[in-house]
Amino acid sequence: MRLFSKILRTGLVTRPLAPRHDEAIHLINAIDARSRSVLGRAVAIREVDAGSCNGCEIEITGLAGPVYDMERFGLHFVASPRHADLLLVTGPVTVNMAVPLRKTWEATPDPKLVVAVGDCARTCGVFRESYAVAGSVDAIIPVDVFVDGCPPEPAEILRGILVALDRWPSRPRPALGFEDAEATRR
Amino acid sequence: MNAGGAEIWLRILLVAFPIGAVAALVVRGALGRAIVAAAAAVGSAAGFALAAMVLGWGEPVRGSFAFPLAPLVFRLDPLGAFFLVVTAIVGFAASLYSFGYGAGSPWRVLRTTGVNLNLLLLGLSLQVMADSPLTFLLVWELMSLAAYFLVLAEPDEPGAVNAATWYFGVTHAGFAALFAMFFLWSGGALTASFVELRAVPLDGALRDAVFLLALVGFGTKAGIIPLHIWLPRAHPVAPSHASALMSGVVLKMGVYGLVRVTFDLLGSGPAWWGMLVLALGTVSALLGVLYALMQHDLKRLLAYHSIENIGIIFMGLGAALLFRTYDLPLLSALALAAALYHTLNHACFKALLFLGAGAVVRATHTRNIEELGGLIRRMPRTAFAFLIGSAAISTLPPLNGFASEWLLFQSLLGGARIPAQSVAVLMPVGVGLLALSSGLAAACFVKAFGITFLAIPRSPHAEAAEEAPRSMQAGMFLLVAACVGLGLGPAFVVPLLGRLIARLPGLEPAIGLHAANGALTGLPDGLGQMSPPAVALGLVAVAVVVAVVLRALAPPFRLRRGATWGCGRLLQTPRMQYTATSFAEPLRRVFAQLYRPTEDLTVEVHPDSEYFVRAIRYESRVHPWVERLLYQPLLAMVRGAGRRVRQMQAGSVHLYLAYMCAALVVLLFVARWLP
Amino acid sequence: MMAGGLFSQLSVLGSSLALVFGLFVLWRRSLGAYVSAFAWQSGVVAGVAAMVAHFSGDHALYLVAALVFGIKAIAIPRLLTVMGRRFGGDRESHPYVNTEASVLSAAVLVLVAYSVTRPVVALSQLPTRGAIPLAMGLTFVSLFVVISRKKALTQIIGFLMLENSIALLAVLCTYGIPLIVEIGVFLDALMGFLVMQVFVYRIHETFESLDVEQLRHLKH
Amino acid sequence: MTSWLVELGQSTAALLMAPALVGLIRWLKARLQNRCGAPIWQPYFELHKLFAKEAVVSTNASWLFRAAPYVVFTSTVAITLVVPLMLVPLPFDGFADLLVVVYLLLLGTFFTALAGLDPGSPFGGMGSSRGMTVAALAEPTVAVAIFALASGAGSTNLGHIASRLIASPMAALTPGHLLAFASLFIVMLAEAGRLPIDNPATHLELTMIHEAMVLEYSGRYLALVEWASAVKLLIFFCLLANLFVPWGIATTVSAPALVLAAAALVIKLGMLCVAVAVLETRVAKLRLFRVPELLSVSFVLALLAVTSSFVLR
Repeated sequence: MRLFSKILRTGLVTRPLAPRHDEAIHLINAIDARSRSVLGRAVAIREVDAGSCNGCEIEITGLAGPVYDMERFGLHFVASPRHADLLLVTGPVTVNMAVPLRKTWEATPDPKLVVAVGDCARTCGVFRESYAVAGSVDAIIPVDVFVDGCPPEPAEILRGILVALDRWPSRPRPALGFEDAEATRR
Repeated sequence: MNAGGAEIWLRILLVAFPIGAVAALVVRGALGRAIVAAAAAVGSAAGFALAAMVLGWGEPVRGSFAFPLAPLVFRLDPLGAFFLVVTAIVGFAASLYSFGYGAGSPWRVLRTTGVNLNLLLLGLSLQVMADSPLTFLLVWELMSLAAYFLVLAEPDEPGAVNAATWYFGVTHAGFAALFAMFFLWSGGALTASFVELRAVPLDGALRDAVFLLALVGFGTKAGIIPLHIWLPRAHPVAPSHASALMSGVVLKMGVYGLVRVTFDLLGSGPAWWGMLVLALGTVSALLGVLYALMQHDLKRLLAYHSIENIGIIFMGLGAALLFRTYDLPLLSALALAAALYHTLNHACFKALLFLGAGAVVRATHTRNIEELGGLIRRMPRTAFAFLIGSAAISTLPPLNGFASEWLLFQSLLGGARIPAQSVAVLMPVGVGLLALSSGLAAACFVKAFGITFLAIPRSPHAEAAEEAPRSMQAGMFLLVAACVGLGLGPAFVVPLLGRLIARLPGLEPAIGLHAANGALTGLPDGLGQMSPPAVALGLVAVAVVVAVVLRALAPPFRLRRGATWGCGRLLQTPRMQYTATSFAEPLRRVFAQLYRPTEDLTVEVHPDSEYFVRAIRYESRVHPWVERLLYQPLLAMVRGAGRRVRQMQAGSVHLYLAYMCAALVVLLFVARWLP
Repeated sequence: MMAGGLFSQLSVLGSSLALVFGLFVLWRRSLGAYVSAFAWQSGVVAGVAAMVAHFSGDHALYLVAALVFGIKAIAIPRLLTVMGRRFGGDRESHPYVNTEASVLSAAVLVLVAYSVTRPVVALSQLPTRGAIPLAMGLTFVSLFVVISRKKALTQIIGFLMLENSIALLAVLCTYGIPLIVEIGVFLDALMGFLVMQVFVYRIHETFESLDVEQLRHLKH
Repeated sequence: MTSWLVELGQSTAALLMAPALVGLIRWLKARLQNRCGAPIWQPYFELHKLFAKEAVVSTNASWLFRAAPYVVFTSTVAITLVVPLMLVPLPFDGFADLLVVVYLLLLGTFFTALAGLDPGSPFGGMGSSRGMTVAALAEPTVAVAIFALASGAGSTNLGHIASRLIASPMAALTPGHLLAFASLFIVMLAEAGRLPIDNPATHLELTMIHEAMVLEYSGRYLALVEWASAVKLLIFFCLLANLFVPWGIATTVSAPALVLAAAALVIKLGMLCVAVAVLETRVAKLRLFRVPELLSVSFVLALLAVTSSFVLR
């Protein structure tokens, strides 16, 4: 009983994102439109932690929470790459995770996208040249979009997902003011 | 014999089986196998024809033979003919199967199997025709001995001798009970025909004694708990087509005997008869399937399932007895029809499963399902047949297991009409436990089929498996057809059963068990209606519509083969698959109080540090404690008695003469004092 | 007749609910759930008493209903909650009989109750007779709670439910025993409860736990 | 003839409506978590996407793995032909009764479990084992609840049970009926894989039941399996709604009656969705080995339902 009265008192906390991200709000509306046309407005995400410090994971957890609520855009996490459309990879790829990451990518049915989250995923960050690190994510599997930040904010991650959907081969790329992932790839 | 057509079939039956038995002794090689199989098949076919004629006429056929000591009297009435159909279907399939199955077996095994297969079929066919206690008991003994030698056919098989000894002991205990029953009943006149027996007036206590002896005698043959001890031991070690016959038909002779005695000859009894049979049936159904779940020996698993299904049949019989006591003849007929129908269905699918298991064992040389796997690729036809059998025994519509359990449910649901409320209250419990056992059976067969046939082979044996020869496939697919046919055709079978049940005293209204338009509509006193052909048709129609719609509307379908998803694990080996033990683990935990498993865990650690584990050994066993509880004291008693008797064996001739003298005196006294 | 039908249906419904709350105690493990189950059950018993009062016209029963509601549905649960808070959330994690077996035994007990109350039900002409087996079943189930549970507080709940079931039986079988007896029984129950409360304090002080199994150590 | 059309029409409608039910529960749960949530029609987008995607099948898997989704989907959809949705009696009523429905559902579970074992992944095996355990333990409750319904209505056929209750609407409030409803509600949670027995949204393999069995499916196969489980949920909801509270169902084929029936059905399903969503917000998933306890409670409830009002009148 107490639980439900609290729910009622709290009300809806999902908000349009903070004002300083008004480009992100714009983006989110764009995600809605674009993911609908590309993947039928339902994108299943499989998160792969390829060796991250879990900082990015904490931010990713925020995606599903009430504030960012990615479910309203038809994005949701799934338990198996077989069910997924998009791989969300974090961290520098450790030696032990290189093969599993590759296998995950292979297990995902086409069409599929890869979004690498965090600085480590692109540059290996402070773990660079560690004996345990095999390389950045794109050394192992083809990456569509990198999301920078250590860790990136949930809104940034959403932006990355949008760019990825945008990079869908069958669609002409609309001119948006975001950096092209292909160009930033090492 | 009073009808020309029937006589011909009977003669063929009586000639074919002995020819097969003799041929097995004389002719070696493929020709020998062919003759044995052909003789058994011809005999079974003749049996089927004979039974069909009797069922068609609805009138019994009579016959008798001069026999050195006493006349043997035979009479095949529709009830017997129904069981003859059971024998004939399974016998025919098993004979076909035996031709391919025997290839490669040593001559010694082939000889024993061939002789006794034919003798067993002869015994089974005659059993249902026996019309006097003497004939009945003699044929019973023939059947039991043939089955005993079949259990012993491969004596090198581990446990075979032990199993055969158990079988021999228990079946003769049952025989003793039957002998005592007929002796008490007929007052020693064992040659009296069953018709005369029916007229013998019995007072209350004697009737109860006769009933109890019949229950013990036929119960041991049928293998109901707690008289089942021999069954899970004997069935796995026999050659598979013999197991099929034993599980499919020999057990059913216990059912036949009980139906014959309690429904046909003895007449209505007090309520506790039905309660007792119903309770035994429920316990057998539940414990049978629970112990089956814990088995990893494919054939032993099937054997425990036979206990379960016999339990279900006994539930039907018990309910029928109960309804008859409370003067609800239509419900009683419905329950009896369900029991008889399930008898036929169980014979078909259990024989099918045993034949499939035999094909697996023959191809892989192991009965342990933990060593199997992936056979669906190597033995696709066997796998398909086994799948149908599994679905049928798991009571999935529209196969035959469902048809008969549906009838049984219908009759038990009618239990609310029993006027005695303290009895009526128990009916929902029975319904619940019946449903539980069918659900557990489905779980068990997901395990049996899934671990045996699906995924990756777990051993080199399974990797090297090859498809069974054509004759074996023919035997299996015949039974597949029977399972499907019987599942779709209750509207044909039920009126037939109604007609034969209506001949039993007190159940005349059963003639009203009818069906309309292929559906079990308006079963008198039944609560519901359904039509298996319509269900099957509905499924097919929906499947067609789905296929058409998908083809028309769905985008083109692309398929890619990839490695199994194992969370990105580097290596996927057969050892990482779920095993049968782990599959059954949740249920073992749920029913832990019943199983009382013994567990043994040893952890071997590195000598330098206890944190580095070198090996973990976990062992868990489930012993049917019911068996231990009941039979260990009995065995101890028998051994003790044996020891005491041995003391009498001093080896002195004089002592033996003295014993004889004493025995004579005692006998004379007894003769003097008896009227 | 319609009123009679409704009366008997409502009484069966009330007793079924009381029984279901009794089963709750066998199923759940935390004291909070026990207390609320007991409170709801007492509320239902009070409701049944009030309903019987309404249909039979015996207005004394209203008073009984009010007493049941006041004492058992409000006061005692409060006290129990306070006690539970004081002694910490001692969960009934390992009863003598595990949960599935307890629940199924309860089913058996209810069936037994049906067969033992058959003569009473057959004799009775009251519209409430259909509910008598259920109330009797509740008696058995409460006894089973007392027998099979280890924690003192659970046993107290079992005892209180037993008391509830007896009140229910009295109301259903005879439309209530004389008011004075009823009040006496209440006081008795209240006294018993207070005495038990004192014992619970003592047990807790001695063993630092409310596990009644510890009492075995007193022998030595 | 028109009733045949209504029959086929309502089955098609049920088939098409089922994903919305899942969507509605998800939306309600999102609102209870103070989230905006996905729109109710989100499951349709997901199904549409899955049908367009490629399917990856394990190299270990046999034809059974590829056939199972069709078997599961077909058997589940076939059930909608006999479940009373808007109209009783239906022309197909006499062809299948409640027992057939229950065992057709078991047929689906059986093949899902086999498909879980087929690719040889440990998760699939685990899911199959648990799924079959839960299915087997739920079976007695269903049977006894059927006993309660059948002895109350004198038939196991769904249309008959509903018509009987429409004829005497107050009978829906008897204690036996309410207890049977409660027990079947618990079974519905178990069979449809809802909390507290199974979490449909879990990502942790070790806590899965149904999800673990279908972990290997992708593309069209996954779409069929997911759709079938939505239809299964709808079937259970309709059984709960229309066998226990059949108010509003049309008994004659006429437009106003059918519209009323459709509205009543939508309202009843919506209420059940609210109940499930509220429950799923309130409770946590039970440990696997506490599930049998819950199912034994439901069995006892069903038994009480039978004894309290049907056997002893």
